Amino acid sequence: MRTVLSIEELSIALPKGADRPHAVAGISMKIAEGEILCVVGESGSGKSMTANALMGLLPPGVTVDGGRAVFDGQDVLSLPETERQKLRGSRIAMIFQEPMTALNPLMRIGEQISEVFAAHGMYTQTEREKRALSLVTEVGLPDPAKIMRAYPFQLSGGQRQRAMIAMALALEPELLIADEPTTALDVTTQAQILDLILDLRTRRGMGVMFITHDFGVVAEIADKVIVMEKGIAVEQGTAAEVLENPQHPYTRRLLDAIPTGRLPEARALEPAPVLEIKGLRKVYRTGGGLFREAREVRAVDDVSLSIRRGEVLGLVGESGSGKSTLGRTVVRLVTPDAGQVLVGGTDLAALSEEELRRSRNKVQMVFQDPYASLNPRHRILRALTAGPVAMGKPKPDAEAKARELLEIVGLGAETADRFPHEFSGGQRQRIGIARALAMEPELIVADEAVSALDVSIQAQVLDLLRDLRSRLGLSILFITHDLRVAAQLCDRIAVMQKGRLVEIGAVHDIFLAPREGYTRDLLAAVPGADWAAENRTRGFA
Amino acid sequence: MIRRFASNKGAVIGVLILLIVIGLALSADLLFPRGPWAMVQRPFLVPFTMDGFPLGTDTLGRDVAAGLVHGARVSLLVGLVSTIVALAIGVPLGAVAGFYGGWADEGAMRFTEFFQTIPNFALAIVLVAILEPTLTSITSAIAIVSWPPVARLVRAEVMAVKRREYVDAARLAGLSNFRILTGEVLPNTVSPIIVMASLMVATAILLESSLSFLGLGDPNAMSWGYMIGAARTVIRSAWWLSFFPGVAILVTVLALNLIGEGLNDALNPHLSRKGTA
Amino acid sequence: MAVLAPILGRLAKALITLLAIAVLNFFLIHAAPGDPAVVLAGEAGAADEQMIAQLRERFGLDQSFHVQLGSYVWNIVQLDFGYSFRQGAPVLDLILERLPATLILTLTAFVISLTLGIALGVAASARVGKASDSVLTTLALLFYATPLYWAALMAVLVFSVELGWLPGFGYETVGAGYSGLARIWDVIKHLILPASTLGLFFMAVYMRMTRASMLEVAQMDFVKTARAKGLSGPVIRRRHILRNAILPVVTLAGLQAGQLVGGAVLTETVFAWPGIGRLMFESLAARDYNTILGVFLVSAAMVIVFNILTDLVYRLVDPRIGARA
Amino acid sequence: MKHLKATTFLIAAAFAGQALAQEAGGRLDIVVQPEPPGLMLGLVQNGPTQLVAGDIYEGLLRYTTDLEPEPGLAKSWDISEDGLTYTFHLNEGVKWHDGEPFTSADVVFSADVFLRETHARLRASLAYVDTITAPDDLTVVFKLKEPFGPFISVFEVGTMPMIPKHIYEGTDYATNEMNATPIGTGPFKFDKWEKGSFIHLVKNEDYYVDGLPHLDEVYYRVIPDAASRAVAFETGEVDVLPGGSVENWDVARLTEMDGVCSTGSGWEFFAPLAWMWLNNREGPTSDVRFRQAIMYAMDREFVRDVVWNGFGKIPTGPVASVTNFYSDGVTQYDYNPDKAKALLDEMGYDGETVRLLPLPYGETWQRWAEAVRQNLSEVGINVEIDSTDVAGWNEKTSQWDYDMAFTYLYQYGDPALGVSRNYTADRIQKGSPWNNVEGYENPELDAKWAAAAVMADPEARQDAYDEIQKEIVDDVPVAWLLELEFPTIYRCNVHDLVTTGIGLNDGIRNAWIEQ
Repeated sequence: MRTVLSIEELSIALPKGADRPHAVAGISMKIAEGEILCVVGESGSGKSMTANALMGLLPPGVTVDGGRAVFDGQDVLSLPETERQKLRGSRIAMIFQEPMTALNPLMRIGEQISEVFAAHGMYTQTEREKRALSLVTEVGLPDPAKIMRAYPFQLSGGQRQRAMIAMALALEPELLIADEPTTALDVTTQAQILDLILDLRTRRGMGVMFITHDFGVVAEIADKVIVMEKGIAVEQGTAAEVLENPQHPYTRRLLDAIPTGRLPEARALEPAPVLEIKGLRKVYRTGGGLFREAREVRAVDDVSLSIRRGEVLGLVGESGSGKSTLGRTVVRLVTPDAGQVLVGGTDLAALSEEELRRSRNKVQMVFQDPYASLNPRHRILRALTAGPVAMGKPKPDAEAKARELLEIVGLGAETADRFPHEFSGGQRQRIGIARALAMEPELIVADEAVSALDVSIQAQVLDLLRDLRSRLGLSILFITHDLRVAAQLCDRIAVMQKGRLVEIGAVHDIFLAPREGYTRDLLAAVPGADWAAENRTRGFA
Repeated sequence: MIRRFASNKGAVIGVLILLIVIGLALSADLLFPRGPWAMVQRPFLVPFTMDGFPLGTDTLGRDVAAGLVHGARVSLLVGLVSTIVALAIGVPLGAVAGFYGGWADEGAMRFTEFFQTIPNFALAIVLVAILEPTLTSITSAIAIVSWPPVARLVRAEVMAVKRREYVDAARLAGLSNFRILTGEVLPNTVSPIIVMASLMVATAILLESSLSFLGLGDPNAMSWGYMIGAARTVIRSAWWLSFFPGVAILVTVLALNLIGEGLNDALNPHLSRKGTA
Repeated sequence: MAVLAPILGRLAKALITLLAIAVLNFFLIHAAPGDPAVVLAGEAGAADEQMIAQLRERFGLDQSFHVQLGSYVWNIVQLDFGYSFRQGAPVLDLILERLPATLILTLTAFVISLTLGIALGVAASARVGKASDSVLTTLALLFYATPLYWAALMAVLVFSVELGWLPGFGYETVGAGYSGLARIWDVIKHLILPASTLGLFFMAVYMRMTRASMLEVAQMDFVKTARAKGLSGPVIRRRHILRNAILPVVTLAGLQAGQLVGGAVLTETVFAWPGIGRLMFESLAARDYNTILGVFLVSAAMVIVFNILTDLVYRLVDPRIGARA
Repeated sequence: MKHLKATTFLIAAAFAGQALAQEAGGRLDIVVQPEPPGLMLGLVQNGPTQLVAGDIYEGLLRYTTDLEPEPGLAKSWDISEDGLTYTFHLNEGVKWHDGEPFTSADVVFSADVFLRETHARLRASLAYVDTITAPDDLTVVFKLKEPFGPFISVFEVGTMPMIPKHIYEGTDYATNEMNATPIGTGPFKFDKWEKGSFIHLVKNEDYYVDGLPHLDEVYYRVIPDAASRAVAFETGEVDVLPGGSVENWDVARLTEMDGVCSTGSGWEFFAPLAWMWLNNREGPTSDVRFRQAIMYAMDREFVRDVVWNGFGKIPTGPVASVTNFYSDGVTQYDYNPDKAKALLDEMGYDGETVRLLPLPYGETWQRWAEAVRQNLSEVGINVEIDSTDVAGWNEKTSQWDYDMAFTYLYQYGDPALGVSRNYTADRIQKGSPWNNVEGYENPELDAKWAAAAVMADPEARQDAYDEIQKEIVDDVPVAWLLELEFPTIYRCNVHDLVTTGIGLNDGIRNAWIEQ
């Protein structure tokens, strides 16, 4: 097979004052035509930098300071800007992570695709549109003619990503660089996009550099893998080699970290429920005004479930399934339209503002975004004591408790006097958990609590939760879009779709004998599912 | 943040200029104990022609330099106070509107729109004319016409901040709405407000001078605008009378703008002018 | 309907606002010391009770305050702006007589400042960090900080008095009897100085805003996409960045365009431009109640009209608005 | 003192009459400030209106620069020995601008019907009139109740303009739509009024004086900003700047340009005298010593020389030096701060703040107020300037809500017309800024004023007024500041512009341009 791209000893220098001198330090790789090379690494590993360097899209201040990237016999890195511009989009194409923002909001999809031809001065306007249309069809967008005229905001995330791909394919590039193209998508959509890329690869025979942090995805599509840590390629080889017997400890850590779906043993639990949800409904009306009729979205549609003391219930669903709304209703950040939320007998949904404030401590929440969940202007101590103090706990006690909790979540009491910006994402999540615990709640709602974290960090936080569960007998409503994560921690799993509760049952039942079609789809869509399955069997063996 | 500000050359220059102006304003009585109105020399003394009167004298033989220095006080005072008052109206209104939403928002915004629909400058003129030109009336007039943008800004900021998860956290901590608004939300909206305020002071100074120019200045308070207003009829025969105060205004406003932009870069890097965050 | 509906809603609100403004101003202006009768009597150089009484009666000032207010509001509802006894003409006529002048002035200033401002803003952002950029931004800052009336005076001194290139004031050469093109050219010559001094400040505003906005949009992902497509710098700037960056500028400009109409008092005074700003100012001094109120209503209406226009433009440029609603 | 030379030259020209070879034709651009509220001189008599409408309307008589009556619409007149009967003989063939003939009927209608209702100032004089009759089309007879010395001075166009009976009789004068297009007998006809821009008058082709007027058209230009008005003159946009239309500082500069002349003449009839109302009712100003202190504290020469660029004259008392029956046999108040301080100590002034209300007529007056404040504060009087606009000024003065207030008034050639009204107790009436606003009460003087007004014999009147002036000056009911002089600035190729005691107000009929 002919080599499309070979990178030799590429290093990329970061501007002064950065956490390290080089984003990428002397990495080499080869991509042959029709081959998919997965570049795996956690955030900050320099994998995206490598891609941008190839495209000549490095942010200001960041420069290539060594190595070559030979594409079709010439070193693209040393080409003059005009030459590289010719290459871009025509022979090397790229797609990005955020389909939401990667398209110009004010241009029709059709325009944006045919623009590629225009950029390289090819074909007449009508010809361009014809080709754009065929591309839209090829990437499997529904009703192509309509999509051509549509604006980005009228498309779903998956559709936008397909549009992006259509753009990238326009001039049949020999090399496609995909920078985390599926990370922002739901599992089912992700599966479709992955299939699309695989399929195109075989049909077009182009080389693909696929950047991801998810070994599941790697298992799905990779021919070859290169693992990066802090700008250094720690391991590379065929997908099989790397996945089956990783050499480098970092790779191993990553592989262990990714939830393999090895199912925990079912635990015995006392029957007493901490939370009972009965016939819960929440409808969102948008717009509505003098001359406009309101639009309705049934976010939570007649949901009933209960959580036993010490139980962890996983609430799984794709974006828009209403799982978050349900969670926020349980803590009464959202007031339901109908139904009850019984915590230790009291119906939170029915409480008045004042009563609610007094019984806030019953249910606490751990939030998704570690960077938005702590007030940047308050010291950690204040974040942890504000609640208890408001509940009438004397300040000294509250502070003592806070420091103790910080120890428990593994940060150390002395951290209490620091500001949030001094902590990493994972640490912040620990603080978030400590904050929740400080209120001595009966139930904790964890809303995508680990989704924003790198896999290795994710694993640590999950361990912490598992540990707390057993030590403090915590009851947790664990909301996530990631079935594998749910499998790690939960006793039971509830699957939601379009606001309705589709299926609820013990982890084993859900994973091994799902009753509902939708659940099966979800499971099938999990990247690396088959591979994971093998592991599982090995796990039981 | 201080470092980011200090690294901005313009901003530093602005601060220096402003400090000088403030210094002069404060030491006005020491520098010119006889005050700005004393007729100390023959009228229309051309600048740089007589020691002790570097900037010449005006139509009544009053020392222009004295006028400038004493005027700095008034101009700065009007600019500052009117801005503070404007903030005092705009911030609470915007905060309540943005935080509680619903009818509170609807009402507050109608009110704001209402004031934005009346032509600002015209309204200011009418107000001053009605209340009759005194420092108080001028200041309040300026404040009244300049609070709406504040309200809108604060509203937008509050709406953005209140969606942050730490606000939810505060709710779950059982804090009262008021404490959440004042303790969690508002403190995180200050930076854009500070930036806006610094620019508002500048605009207020311009506004005051414009009013004075139209003869709506306080005759008992020497201000730059008042000097220009008084001098515009002799602008042909005595250019310096309107030139120096004009420059004073220009420089001060310039300084404030530079500071404003500096603050903007320093406090809101994400929407920094230089773009590179 | 999709586009019109919200507009209708706004119109409804607008009318209420206008009425409120009428009432507020009525209170304000009647709160001022003195009344038209006193002024007129005063100017006559001699007066006695009889005369003032006559005048008051003629102006309907002998009625109680709420009666006056009531009848005024009622007239407004019927689109009757009342009669200016001082000028001896219906207020509406007076205003319509002056409005064109103001519109010509402000709209020209507006168009000039907007186009130039955006153009320079784009230019500056394209050379960000370079010398030419700092020159442009500094200039903008200077204009921004210069008192408008002061710039106006200077302009008259230089271009009209010293150089004698352009007429220093007025709307046209009085009694020159020009017609057709000659007249238009004459008006344009008179327009240049006031329009440019008035435009200067706003040009600075728009330029700074465009520049900032361009730089901000340039950071966005879709710009990276555009580059990945192999588009050239200028094309990206024009087709992708500018299109998005211009929206906030347009909005602000729209808001200000309305304000300009009522806000040109200074320029109109310095350049003796016979517009409504001056009409307002003079009527205020003369306590010509109906006229002031009339001008206020008209200029407020202008603000509203421009806001709605802006809204429409926005909807045309940005597909998302209409859909979200 | 260039403008003085010009003055003498002009007066000479006025008498030389047709001596210079006048050229017909041409257009004159004159500044009018502020824009007049209306042009119907019978209804509105403020300055700008008189300036413009003085060319459209006419009175029975005109007055020379030393206030001698001369023919106007009346070609001759005689006064009976007892001073009770005034008979006027009108010019033949006078036509209104709409072609209707002007007759004695119009005079009777104007004086007896129209102006009695609308013209406050004239009404005061008409109080002395018993009957007005028209024996024939060209004769009018005024019969007085008692002799009224100044009566011969009331026939000037601004005081008694002739109103067309055929247009106004039986209508509501105020709302008569002809007010918009005034009809008079004057040398110029109203053509067009662009509000905010200009008023255009055109030559009255069949004016009853042959060869007059010389000019084809006159533009009265509205330019709101004083500085712009100066510029307008410099750039040649306008040819004439009437008194007070540019700030004094510009006067000096403009008159030094070549081809530019100026004259202080043309105000003799009005003899505007500026003073400060001193509130005699309350506060420090109610104490005569305080009032005298003010007179001594003020450096009036300084103001005259600096603020008024040397134009004007320091007054000795209530009567302007150009007005009839002036006397300088009075106490002189020279600038003397020490004397002022002494008086203040004597009365025991406690430093109470006094409000000073300037005249809102532009920068000159503002500066003047500031100068006075400075003068007073230097002798220890705390002054605070109370700033407001025209409306506010009228309100405050006519409602007596002030301590000291600037003003200036016309004297109309005779103390009985323009002076006594400010000092007699019967003229203490709220609601007017033109009467005895200061609230000065002095019964003996009141009697003397009244007597002097109705004396037939000029000598006797002179003595009476000498006495009045001597006494009143010691009381300082108001602080007399300056006999104002409003120089008219014009291009030297414009001749015979100012030929009468009311100057431009009726001057344009004789004016001509040397090409």
